[in-house]
Amino acid sequence: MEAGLQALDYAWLVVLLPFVAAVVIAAFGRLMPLKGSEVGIAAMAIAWVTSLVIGFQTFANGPVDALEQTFWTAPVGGLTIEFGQYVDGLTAMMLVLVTTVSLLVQLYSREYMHGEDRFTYFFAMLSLFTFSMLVLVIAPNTLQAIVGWELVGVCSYLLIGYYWREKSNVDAANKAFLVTKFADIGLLVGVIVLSVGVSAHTDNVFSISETIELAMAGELSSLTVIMGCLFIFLGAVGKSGQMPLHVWLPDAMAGPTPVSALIHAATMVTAGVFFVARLYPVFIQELVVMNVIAIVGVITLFFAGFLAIVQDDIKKVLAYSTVSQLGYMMAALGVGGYTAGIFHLFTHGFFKALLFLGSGSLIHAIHSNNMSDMGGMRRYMPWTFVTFLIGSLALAGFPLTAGFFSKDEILVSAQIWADNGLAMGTWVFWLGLAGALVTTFYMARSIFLIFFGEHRGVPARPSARTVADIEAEEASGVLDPQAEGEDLAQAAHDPDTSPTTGLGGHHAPHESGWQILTALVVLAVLSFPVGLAGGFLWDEVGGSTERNFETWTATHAIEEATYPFLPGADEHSEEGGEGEHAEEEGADEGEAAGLPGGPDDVALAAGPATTVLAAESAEGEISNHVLHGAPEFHLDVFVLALIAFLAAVAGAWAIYGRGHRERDPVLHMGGLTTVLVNKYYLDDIGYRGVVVPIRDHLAPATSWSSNVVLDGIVKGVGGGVKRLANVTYHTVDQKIIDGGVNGAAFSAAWWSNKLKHLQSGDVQRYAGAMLAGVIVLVVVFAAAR
Amino acid sequence: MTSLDIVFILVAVVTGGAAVMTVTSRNLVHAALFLGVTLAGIGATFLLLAADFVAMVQVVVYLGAITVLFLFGLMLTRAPIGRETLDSRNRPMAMVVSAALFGILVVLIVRAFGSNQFPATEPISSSVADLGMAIFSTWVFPFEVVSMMLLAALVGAVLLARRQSGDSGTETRVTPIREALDDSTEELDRAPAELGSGGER
Amino acid sequence: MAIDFGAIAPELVLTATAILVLMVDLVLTDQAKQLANPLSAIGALVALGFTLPLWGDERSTFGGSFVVNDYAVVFKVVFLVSLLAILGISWRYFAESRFFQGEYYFLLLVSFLGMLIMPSARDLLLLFIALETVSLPGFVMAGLRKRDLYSSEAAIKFFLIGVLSVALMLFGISMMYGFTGTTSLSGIAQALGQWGASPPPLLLASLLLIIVGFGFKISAVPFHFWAPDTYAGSPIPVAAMLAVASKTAGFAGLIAVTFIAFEPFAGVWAPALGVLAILTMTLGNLVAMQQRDMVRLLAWSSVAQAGYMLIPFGLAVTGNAEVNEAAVQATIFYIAAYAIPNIGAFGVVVAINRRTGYRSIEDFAGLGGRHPFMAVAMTTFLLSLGGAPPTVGLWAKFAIVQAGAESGTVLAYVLLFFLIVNSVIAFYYYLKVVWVMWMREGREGMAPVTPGVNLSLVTAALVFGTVLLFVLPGLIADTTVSTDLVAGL
Amino acid sequence: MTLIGPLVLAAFLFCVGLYGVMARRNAVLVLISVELMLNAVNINLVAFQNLVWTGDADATGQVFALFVIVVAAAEVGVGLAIVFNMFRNRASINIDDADLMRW
Repeated sequence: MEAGLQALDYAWLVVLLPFVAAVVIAAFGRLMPLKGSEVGIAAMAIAWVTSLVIGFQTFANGPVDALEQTFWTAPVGGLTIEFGQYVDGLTAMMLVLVTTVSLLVQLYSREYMHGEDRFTYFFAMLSLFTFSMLVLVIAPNTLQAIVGWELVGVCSYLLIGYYWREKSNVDAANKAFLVTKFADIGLLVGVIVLSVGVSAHTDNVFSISETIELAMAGELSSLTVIMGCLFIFLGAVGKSGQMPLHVWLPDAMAGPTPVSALIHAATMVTAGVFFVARLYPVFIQELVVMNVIAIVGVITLFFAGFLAIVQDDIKKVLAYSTVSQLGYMMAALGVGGYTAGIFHLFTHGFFKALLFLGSGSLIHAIHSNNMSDMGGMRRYMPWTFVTFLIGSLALAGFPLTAGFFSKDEILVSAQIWADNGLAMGTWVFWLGLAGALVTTFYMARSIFLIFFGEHRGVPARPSARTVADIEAEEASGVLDPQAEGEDLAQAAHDPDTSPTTGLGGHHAPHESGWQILTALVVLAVLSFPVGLAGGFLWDEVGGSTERNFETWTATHAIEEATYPFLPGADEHSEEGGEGEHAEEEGADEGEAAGLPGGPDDVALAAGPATTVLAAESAEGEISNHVLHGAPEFHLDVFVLALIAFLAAVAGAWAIYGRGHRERDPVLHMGGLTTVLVNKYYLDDIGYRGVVVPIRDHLAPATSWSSNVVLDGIVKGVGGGVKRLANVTYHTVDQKIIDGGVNGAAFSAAWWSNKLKHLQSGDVQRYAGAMLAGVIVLVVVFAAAR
Repeated sequence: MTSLDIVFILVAVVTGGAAVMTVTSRNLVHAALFLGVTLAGIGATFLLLAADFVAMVQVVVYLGAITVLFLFGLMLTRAPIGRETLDSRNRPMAMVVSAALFGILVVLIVRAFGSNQFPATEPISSSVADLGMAIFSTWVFPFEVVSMMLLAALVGAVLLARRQSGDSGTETRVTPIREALDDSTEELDRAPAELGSGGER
Repeated sequence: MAIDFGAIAPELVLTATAILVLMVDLVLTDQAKQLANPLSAIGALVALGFTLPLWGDERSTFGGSFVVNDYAVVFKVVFLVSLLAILGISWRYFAESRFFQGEYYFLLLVSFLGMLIMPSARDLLLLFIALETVSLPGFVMAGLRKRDLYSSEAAIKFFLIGVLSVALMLFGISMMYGFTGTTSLSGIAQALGQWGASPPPLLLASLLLIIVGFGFKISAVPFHFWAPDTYAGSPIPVAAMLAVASKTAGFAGLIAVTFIAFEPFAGVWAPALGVLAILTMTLGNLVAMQQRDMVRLLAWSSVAQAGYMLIPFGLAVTGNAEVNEAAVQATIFYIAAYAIPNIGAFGVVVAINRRTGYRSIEDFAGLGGRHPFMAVAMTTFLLSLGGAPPTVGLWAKFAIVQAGAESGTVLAYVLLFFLIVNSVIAFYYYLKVVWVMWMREGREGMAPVTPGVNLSLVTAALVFGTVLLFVLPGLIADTTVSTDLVAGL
Repeated sequence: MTLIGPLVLAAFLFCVGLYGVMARRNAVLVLISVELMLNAVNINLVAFQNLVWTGDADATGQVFALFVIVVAAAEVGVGLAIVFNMFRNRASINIDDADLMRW
């Protein structure tokens, strides 16, 4: 290790501080003047500074060998569990992201949660949540990662269910936990499958670095890699909200807004993407695995965006947007875009935190989540407006914002993948582009609805009526969308019921206080430079050894990894598979730089080495390291992206530019809207397709396993396929799956209710049942042989 | 088929018949007496099998003590008489289950120990001396453990059967189970309000 | 025949303590009767002192029917530690209700005497006697609240199902004796080995019948019916004893019988127990979802836990010592990891229940505010039972999954599938309780929670253990891994 | 003497006892039926030792039978005590009345 990297030794401090803070807050928080929040913020600030130092050192020194340390070991059943730290660029990047967002969220929460009953508890949980995520981030082995992963799940359960008085929130917490827990066990199985494969070669079977080395050396059988990676990916699908296990994510909006920001930006949802990136050299061993990841990712990015269009709840818009963006990240990883994927993870963390905190600021002022209750807010809350706008632009990929660099980098890596004859690349490219258009459209719609036009105030219905209530009514068929739209329209035009200043009997909307605004402004400012980390400025500064996001996060293993399934892999592996076979990330990297660079292409020029390789790829030479290096400037891609952006904004302006319309067109698209918007209609499918058949027809005949979650999901999907014939492609909507999950949970409860009656209370019946069991056992296992 | 077998069949018929009467009789005292007959029949079977000592223990312990104990039990609890009061609603289930088990057992036993492999032989027993040697050498540890178990059973039986309910006669009462967390759960049928005699503290 | 008194020293100490407690109880009056508790605890500690030096030894006495090896010592330590914990949560509970303290502790000690014998017994007769020694005092203890209808109902159900299972087991044993001419486990294994591929069905049937007796003790479906009713009706410390110690004893016996005596026919009992494992965990978890009484919830959850512990049995393969050892180790690890939080959870219930009699889940509402320590403890215990960090429960599940993944048979994957699904279901109700404690506010006017000193100490120690073993699972894994079951033949 | 005779008798008594355990309401009669089951086992044990394993120096079958008798006696004692206690609490020893706890 070079000198100057001593800070890496203290990475454990970053992890430990939030934990200590959580304990201290839990123990003494109530006695403190600021109810414990000062401890959390102070600890997080120290952790943040430490991470910055670590981040800077890793950044400045380029790809370095990871610092791997073990602090204590514990044998379990012949295996060794180690707890320690594993610090490289990827870790450092996550440390910076998590601590930054967490710090700002805590600051923000001081004001947002002011006066809440369990303020102290909330801060303890925030610290614990951050701690859990950091345990995962610095894990040197898969077991420690699982520990962190599970802790994240438990903490999220307690935070999402924070507002426990409403049953829907509790249901949301339950759903989030159960869905991710289901996936978690996939992770557990995957880790064990990999470890069994590794155990043939080394004793340290859970070590991430050794697993990667073995995988790259081709020592692991392809079955091990495929099964292990797919199971681990199942865990990531659950945690990172990929379809079809994303259903928990929109529901998780039930938690307080700062929690949403933390979950969606820095912790929890990023865990899946991070973990796939962490084991990336293993994943790229098999094309099957890559394709599965890419397919899931691209489905998620494309379909989730549509759902955001029809939401009225601003947090749900952002939630579906997160799902969609996570789809981008996964898709990028699936098409070889290592750097692109985690770069998007990084930038998205900042601007999504910004958007959530901004929406929280709005909600704080309006006491409503619904965009239909807002309007004209730019006059009341100028700071919020500006920051929210910046966040939206970043999310939409407006040039020079963070999202612009990262998203285009994804598109370019997809294109390079396609150039190698891998069809997934084409899909990711075009659907990704279409997804960008959708993203821009719904963000523009939100901006117009919230900040432009006249303030509509909280409508005539009782202000206590929450989104959850509306959904409940819709689910029960009380409202249909038409009626809802008219209702809103009427509310907007009826002077008695929509006071423009009265705000449901409250005060006029006002700008939030300094703590909220600080967080917003900091994040808004950050939304620009984090994108620049992607490349070009640093080239100029660093000279020949350019420093950028790629060199930062490229781990030692990534540098050497190759794609065994690409043509040409053979020769290279014969050569030893070393040397110049730098990773695709390099490609995307240079990519990102080159492509979006339209106006900046000079500055975006990549370093000399990458340029050479780029030339190779441009010539169409096929080799397994072909993705390394930047292609020619893709003006076409850039233009396409820009056109998409402008078209979407124009479309949104045309529809919403003059404020809230009586008939929101997205809510009046016939069957399409019916599918997208009418939750009750589609829940109905889930209910009719899953619950009723199981309950009324299938129940007696269905085997035990049919009552559990997996089967419920399968049946839910089955019901969806039927619908597909009738309606349009939109029918592959998460709401069917949602209904399926609910249906499975419902039928488990139903069975549970029936089964308990076996316990009749009559001891002689117990005896009879027991004897019957014995007879069956004897006949089946003894006599039948 | 030896003469011993013929005697055994007679004994077995009596024993089995008495056993059936024991579990079907409508009169409690008759049931207990039929139990006595059954136990005596089993003792006779032991004799036929040349297990003299076991037969003796059987007669002393079961006929002499346990049957009497049961008779006391029946009288002390003043149970009524008649099929309705003695047989539970689970009779059909009991019939089916035990008949099924018997059928299976007989088939399995005949297949496993049919007379082909096991022709009739003269039963050979260990002497009482051998038995004593075996118990106090090979089986001495279980023997000692059983003594502790018997002590515990004795203490426990006295404790439960005697009248007072505790040192001070008070017990914490069982609290009624409170309302459900989720509405899907059915009401617990009986409110146990009337339960638990001891006072609350 | 020389008797190795060193090998049976823990049993002797416990016996002496039991008799001492009984005699002391005659002498003491009223308040002083509480002294039976510390006396028993001292006895347990001394017994522990005699047990630990046996670690690493291979001792065999009484003609090989009583064996002390690492496998047995691990179990004995689990039993004695459980005994100490149960004594801790019993003290106030019985002292305040003032019913039959002396007799209670005597019965408890005798019951544990049977448990200590269980993992050492290598003979069906001794196993049967040990099982009865565990059960009979248990029947009485379940009915100890004599004026309580629930308690007497608990006792009669426990008794009837218990006696019925023992009768079935005895029938199986008698048949097994007929086939093999011996009751020693190794002798049976030898004799069974000669039957080869086509054993008579009656032999296999009697094998399954013997398993029934232990299936009752571990409350595996369909021999579980007594468990929820008995736990709910018994005094709570007794329920803890039944749920942990008695169940562990059942597993000790089951392991000995299956993996030693019936090892040649693993092809029959492994799938049978695998099916029972599936039924047990699924039924236990599904019904647990419906419970409102905390003790009943724990009872059903312990049924489900027995299902998890049965999973490794489904992996056994005749003649494959490696797989079998791994399976046994996974089970032992799980049992040890299960005992700690489960006693703890019952301890917290005792704390809530004491004086007030509260015991429904609803009564735990707002515990986080009323008594944060107990709430933290309960949270830890429930997380551990569910298998989430930072608790040892995670490694326990992990051990099971690992044993399954390494075995790699179709049945193993089916079992793991059910394990996955069931873990999810289980979390539903464990977390419901956690959530009620932290998120709901208690009713007005709930009596304060006032755990006694020793209850608090025991709970704190168990919390500490649950978390410590998460950090250092090697403390028990080291021992379970080095247990060599077969060597003790 | 043929082995099969005592075995079938034992199985018959066992199943009759089983029937009694499940079909009788009166708790004392249930206990009586339990005794029948346990006795049936003894016939098996003794028959096996004296007809098949005649050379068993440890006299396992007979000794086991003696132990079973002892254990059965202890169980009857405890069982009757439990039944008495129940009778005192609810003035009934009908076993199917004891169904306070279910589900």
